[in-house]
Amino acid sequence: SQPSGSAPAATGGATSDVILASTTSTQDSGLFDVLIPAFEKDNPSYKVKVVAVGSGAALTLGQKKDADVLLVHSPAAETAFVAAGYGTDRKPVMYNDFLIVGPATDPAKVKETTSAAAAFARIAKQKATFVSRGDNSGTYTKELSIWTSATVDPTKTANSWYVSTGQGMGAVLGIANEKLGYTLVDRATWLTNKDQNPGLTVVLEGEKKLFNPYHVILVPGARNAAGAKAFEDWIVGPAGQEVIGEFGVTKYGQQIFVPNAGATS
Amino acid sequence: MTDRGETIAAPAVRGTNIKVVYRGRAVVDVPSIGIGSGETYALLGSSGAGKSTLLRVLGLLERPTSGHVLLDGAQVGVGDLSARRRIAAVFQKPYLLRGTVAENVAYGLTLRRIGLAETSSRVSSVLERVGLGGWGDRNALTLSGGEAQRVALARALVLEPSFLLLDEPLSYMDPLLKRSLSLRFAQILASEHVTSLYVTHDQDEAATVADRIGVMREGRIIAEGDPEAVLGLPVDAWAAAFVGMEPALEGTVVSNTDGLAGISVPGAVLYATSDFPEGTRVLLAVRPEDVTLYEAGVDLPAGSARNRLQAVIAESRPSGTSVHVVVDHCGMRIAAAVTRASAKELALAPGEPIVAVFKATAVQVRRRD
Amino acid sequence: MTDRGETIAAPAVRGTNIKVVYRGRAVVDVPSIGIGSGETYALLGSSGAGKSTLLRVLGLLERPTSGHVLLDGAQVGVGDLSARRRIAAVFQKPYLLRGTVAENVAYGLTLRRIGLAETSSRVSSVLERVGLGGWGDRNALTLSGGEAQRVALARALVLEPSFLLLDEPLSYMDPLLKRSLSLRFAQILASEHVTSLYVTHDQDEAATVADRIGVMREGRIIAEGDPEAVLGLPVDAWAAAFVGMEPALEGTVVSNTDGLAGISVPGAVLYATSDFPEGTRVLLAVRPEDVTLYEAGVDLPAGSARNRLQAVIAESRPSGTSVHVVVDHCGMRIAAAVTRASAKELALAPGEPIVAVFKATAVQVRRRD
Amino acid sequence: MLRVKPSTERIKVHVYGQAILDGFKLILQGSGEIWPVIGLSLAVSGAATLIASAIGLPIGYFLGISRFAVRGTLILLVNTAMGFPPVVIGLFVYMALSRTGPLGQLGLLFTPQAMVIAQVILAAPIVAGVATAAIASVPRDLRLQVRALGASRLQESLAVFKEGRRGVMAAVIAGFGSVISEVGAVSIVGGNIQGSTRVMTTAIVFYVGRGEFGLAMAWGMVLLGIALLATAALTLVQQRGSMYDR
Amino acid sequence: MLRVKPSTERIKVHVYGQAILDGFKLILQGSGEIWPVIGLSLAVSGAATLIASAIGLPIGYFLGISRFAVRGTLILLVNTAMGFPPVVIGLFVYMALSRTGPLGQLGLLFTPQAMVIAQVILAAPIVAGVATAAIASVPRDLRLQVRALGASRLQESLAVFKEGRRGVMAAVIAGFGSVISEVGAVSIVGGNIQGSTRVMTTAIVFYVGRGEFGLAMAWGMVLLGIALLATAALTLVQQRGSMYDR
Ligand SMILES: Nc1ncnc2c1ncn2[C@@H]1O[C@H](COP(=O)(O)OP(=O)(O)OP(=O)(O)O)[C@@H](O)[C@H]1O
Ligand SMILES: Nc1ncnc2c1ncn2[C@@H]1O[C@H](COP(=O)(O)OP(=O)(O)OP(=O)(O)O)[C@@H](O)[C@H]1O
Ligand SMILES: [Mg+2]
Ligand SMILES: [Mg+2]
Repeated sequence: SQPSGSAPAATGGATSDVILASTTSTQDSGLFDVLIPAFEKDNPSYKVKVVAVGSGAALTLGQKKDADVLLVHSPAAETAFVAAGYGTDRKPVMYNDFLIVGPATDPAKVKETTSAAAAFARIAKQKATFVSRGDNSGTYTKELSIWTSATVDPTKTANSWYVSTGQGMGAVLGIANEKLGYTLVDRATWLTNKDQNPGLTVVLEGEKKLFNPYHVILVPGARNAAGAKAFEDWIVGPAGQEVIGEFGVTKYGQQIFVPNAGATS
Repeated sequence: MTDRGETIAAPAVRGTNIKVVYRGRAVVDVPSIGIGSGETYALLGSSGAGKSTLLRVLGLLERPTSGHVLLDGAQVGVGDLSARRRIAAVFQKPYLLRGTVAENVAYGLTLRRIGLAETSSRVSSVLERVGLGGWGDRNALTLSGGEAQRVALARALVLEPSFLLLDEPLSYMDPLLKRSLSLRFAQILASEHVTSLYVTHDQDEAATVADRIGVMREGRIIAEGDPEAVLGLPVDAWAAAFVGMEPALEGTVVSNTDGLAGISVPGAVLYATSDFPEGTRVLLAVRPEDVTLYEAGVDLPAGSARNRLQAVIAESRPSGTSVHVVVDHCGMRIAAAVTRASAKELALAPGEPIVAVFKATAVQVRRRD
Repeated sequence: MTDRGETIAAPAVRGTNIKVVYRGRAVVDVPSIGIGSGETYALLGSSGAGKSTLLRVLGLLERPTSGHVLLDGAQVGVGDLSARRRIAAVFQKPYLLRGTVAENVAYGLTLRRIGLAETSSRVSSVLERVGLGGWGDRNALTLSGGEAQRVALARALVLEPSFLLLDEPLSYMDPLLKRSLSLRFAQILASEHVTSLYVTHDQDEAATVADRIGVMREGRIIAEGDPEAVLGLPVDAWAAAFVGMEPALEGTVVSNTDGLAGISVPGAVLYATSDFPEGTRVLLAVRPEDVTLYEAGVDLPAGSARNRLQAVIAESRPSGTSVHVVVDHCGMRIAAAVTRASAKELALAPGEPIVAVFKATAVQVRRRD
Repeated sequence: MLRVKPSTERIKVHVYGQAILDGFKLILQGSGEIWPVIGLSLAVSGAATLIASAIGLPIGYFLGISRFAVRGTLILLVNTAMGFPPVVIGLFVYMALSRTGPLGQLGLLFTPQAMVIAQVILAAPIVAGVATAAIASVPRDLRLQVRALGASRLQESLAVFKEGRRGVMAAVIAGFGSVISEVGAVSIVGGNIQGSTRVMTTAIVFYVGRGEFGLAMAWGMVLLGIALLATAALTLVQQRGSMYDR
Repeated sequence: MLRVKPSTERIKVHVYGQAILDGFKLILQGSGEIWPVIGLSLAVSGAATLIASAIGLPIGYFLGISRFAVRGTLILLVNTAMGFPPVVIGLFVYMALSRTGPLGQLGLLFTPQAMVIAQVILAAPIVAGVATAAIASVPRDLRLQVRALGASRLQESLAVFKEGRRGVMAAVIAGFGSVISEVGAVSIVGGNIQGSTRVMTTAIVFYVGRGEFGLAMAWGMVLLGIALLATAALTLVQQRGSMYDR
């Protein structure tokens, strides 16, 4: 059901803008190219404007109330954000998963491992090149948590094998491809960037630790709170969930995001 | 110093207590200068005397360190656009704007929003006047020195200003142009009642165009008056050298018959047309071109050349197409300009005897205090 | 045209078939010009005649459209640094570089890697010579017109070039400086054996410094020869007007006694010092400054002024400090320069009778073909 | 290192061509977003260049002609501002325009106006800095001459601009060049919102982020082409009448 | 809209100060990465400016003095190149230096050298474009005059550069300003790798990406300070002897 399909904010059929701050990986995957038109078709009084930045920056936009609604994937930062009162109504939307990719030759023999922690430990032990996002992205947060489980602190010692770039996922894949290194990547970005990086191949996937959940969060006191609420309601509702579930199946032959509204976060 | 500027009823342009100081040096220091309405005032002076600086000040182009400029009695300044629009100046180094000759000449008219038709007719007529008829479409930056200077001239003349400032406007001109343009200037300036300040190094030019002449040295106007007086009777030794003469002689009027004064000078009595009564102490001088030299003992004509001095040659040096000879009579020095041809015939060795002849009308006289 | 350039043994500088074409107009078209070693060649000519352009070509500063320049017999071009380093030029408009006066003067020496000590001593001595001793530290861009021109001069002189090009170097100078500098030039150029090309508009200056004079008009050299011949006997009506004379007279030698030739002209016989034998058809002229005018019927002295013509005034006009009078004797026109003072005494109304007197030595004669 | 044979080289170079070609195909098939994006780029950069010139040229004029004592310091400031990082400018503008910032009420964040503001701040010092040098190189004699012919202050400044036209236009061109190609500031304050604040440069970065280098390069070529046309127009003004050069 | 009281305004403005202050604290406490990053920034941008000047100034000289027919076209190209988007330059250099690119064997990608290469390509047209205008505004009379005093071609060009010093230095300053503040190209070819290719601008973008705006602005201030010092040095050269202005 879309209870707030006709928002009070929209007067006399005019549209009002809803600023959605999201992560670059979501935008780069192309999901918004189908998701937003679908939302706007169902809610003609709103126009969604996507500002795609790193998860950290997206949260900051929310904190400064420059965004009305957030769609991010950085669970630990998100809970802190909500706890600090910057966000409300955090709801799961969808998930996909992370993959570990690396050179086809797989010098650290990561393919022989079955867990992400074991894989990272092996990379560290072999001093195989690992390219890190190094930013505040959800991916980086995930990477750090894996290093913690592997009981390795790659940032501490001056490791020449650990390349911290502070760049977007696409760029990081490029660097890994060039430097014949490993990296952690979300499935959506991997699928869209695979062809550009022929030197890389998936060396580990499907482990529970690599689960990558996305949540929608409302910004209290937002400029367009009604529109934000309408968007949240729609994306966790059946219409939004259906679009997410079907996205990418025709193009990549596989589901890229798995809708999971209603799951416990 | 003949300060006739003071006595002119209402000078159209007037500077009072003008002082310009650059780096502690007073480059111009002129207590008073006035140019009468319609008058052409020529400014002569040595290089670096401050002529161009004074011209810029009077043209409202530079604020003097102190002093005021008055135009038709009203005090004006560099910010005074309407006053400035009645003035036009031609500088020493012609600075032409990028563009054609016609664009350059039309520039001032365009500033004044004169219509296109009038502009183009005025431009072509003034170009004609400076001898550049039909040159309108030429690139102004490829002109020769003299051509450029004429364009600069045309650019100011076309504005028909009521006060015209000319800084050595003919310095790059050939003699024919110099002659025809300076005559034309004299005409234009007189007939169109233009008040003008004319800086030049050329005495002939000054004599042709000027109603009054001022001589500048080291920032000061050291002599001022009508052309014949200034060029004929220098105020001091420097001014004498500057106009190519020997310093003035000192004498006393001893007789005066119907305006022909006899003036006693060391060893002789000279005659001059003057109204000074007997007993007046005077300064007198005669221009070298007015002095003729004859061989000693020659049979002189009975003509009107009253003054005949038996003298000896003191020095002689070639000076362009003529020879400058200084003769000495009892310590009294008089310069004569003789042609090269005559010089060849006369014995001009120092010490040789000679007769110097000049007319009473050629002698300039002034009261000495 | 007296083409003495052709006959000089080995001109230090030589241009052959020099043609410069701008936009289809031949601005310079000189089949041959040569300047002998150590000679000073003065170039006179009307504004826009092509003097500066020819100077740039001979100074290896501009490639002519066609033609060659030879320095000491060897063909040289604009790319020839060592040849260029033997030449120095002073342009019409002094272009000073940013910096002090001393930096400007030292510039050419620095280019030649002359040591600091020598540079500074040469710089201060040349500044002294142009009357700017002690001005080394002044900002070159705030100089007056004449000061700037002297710095430009010093900048070239300090290089002690073997070929010196001067384009109206004294145009901004006051008469005192003009006189002293042109004399100094004549000295320096003669004593230091500098070959030089001297462009000027001033006949006196040309006469003072030049060994030879060329007159340019519309790209061509229309007259060339020693100063007295060129300035005393113009080749055509234009050249006559240019040097302030009437066109030359045509006559025939009717007698010759010991170098004193009697030449018959319409209505009279004139005398000239000349070796042309009886029967020679000649052109003759006399400079206005060499002609004296007397009232008709005056008792003339017995002196050496052989030529006495009964004439009438044709025209008279003031020309600077003198008056230019043209007299007519049987359709034969002769110009005379009289002082203003004399002019006042003489009746100069057109048609009035007058006596024109000039010496045989003042008459320039040339064979007419 | 020298194993590579020429033929291989050729193939490698060929990679560019193919990628760009593919990119162009995609643009043309593409969402039809091409014209709005180009239009916005030109509108934003054009407006910013205009405003920056309106601010920078007078500053350049006064710094160029003046001789007062603090002039050196001011020129230093302008020159320094030429090295102002666009990202930092973007941040400042963002913070000013943020709803919690001093100008939050204006609601300009993530709009083309915000991008213009950031680009003006970016370009004005460049225009001013280069123009200062251009104006200072116009001889004082020119100003004296036009004043002597009756030019008012304004007419005098116009004459100076005309005489220094080349340098002044170089200033405008440099300003335009810096904004049309800039991405850091516009992406922060504009947000690179599709159909609203996406310009050519942010589109390029977007495609680079997606790893679609061919598309990025194709957009790069489009940007270059557009910049070429715009600069050609400016250069024409700059070179007009260069037959009259001193 | 007018609800906001002055006091609130002040508080809002205050936000900047606090954020920057916090940022500085963080930088100073921070990983000690500050000096290497500053050093690398200066080294890369300095080297790039030097090389770009070595390329751009001679080009500017020849375009500035020449009168040949294709000159207009060449100036147009240079001016257009001034608007070359850094990101596109970065991409091209990236593809050239990529393992599969024509210069892959050199192994320069993600090294400071690669950043210098990209910045040179970026800055050289800016230097050349501004210098062209500066050189063209030097009157031909100067060249004639120094030649008449015996200057060789080289000495002549030095005199022209000296006379056009202001504009020429403005060109160098504009070039330096464009590279020291540039981020798009250096991040693509350098990779913003910590301890290896991270420079001030990429650090700023990095912190912006993390949402740490205070830290980013603090870095921005550091960059400004550094740029100020470097520009001050260049401006000093530019203004030296300006007492001798025409
Ligand atoms: N800005 C300045 N700073 C210092 N001195 C200056 C400045 N401008 C002019 N002067 C000096 O003032 C003096 C007078 O200069 P001005 O140009 O008025 O001379 P001038 O009489 O026109 O000389 P000239 O006949 O040579 O042109 C000169 O000695 C000149 O060097
Ligand atoms: N680049 C050019 N394009 C077209 N015409 C030119 C160019 N340069 C010079 N001229 C013309 O060539 C002619 C000769 O110029 P030049 O400077 O040699 O004259 P000049 O004899 O030195 O005259 P002046 O005594 O006035 O200085 C002039 O009519 C001038 O306008
Ligand atoms: Mg002067
Ligand atoms: Mg000339």
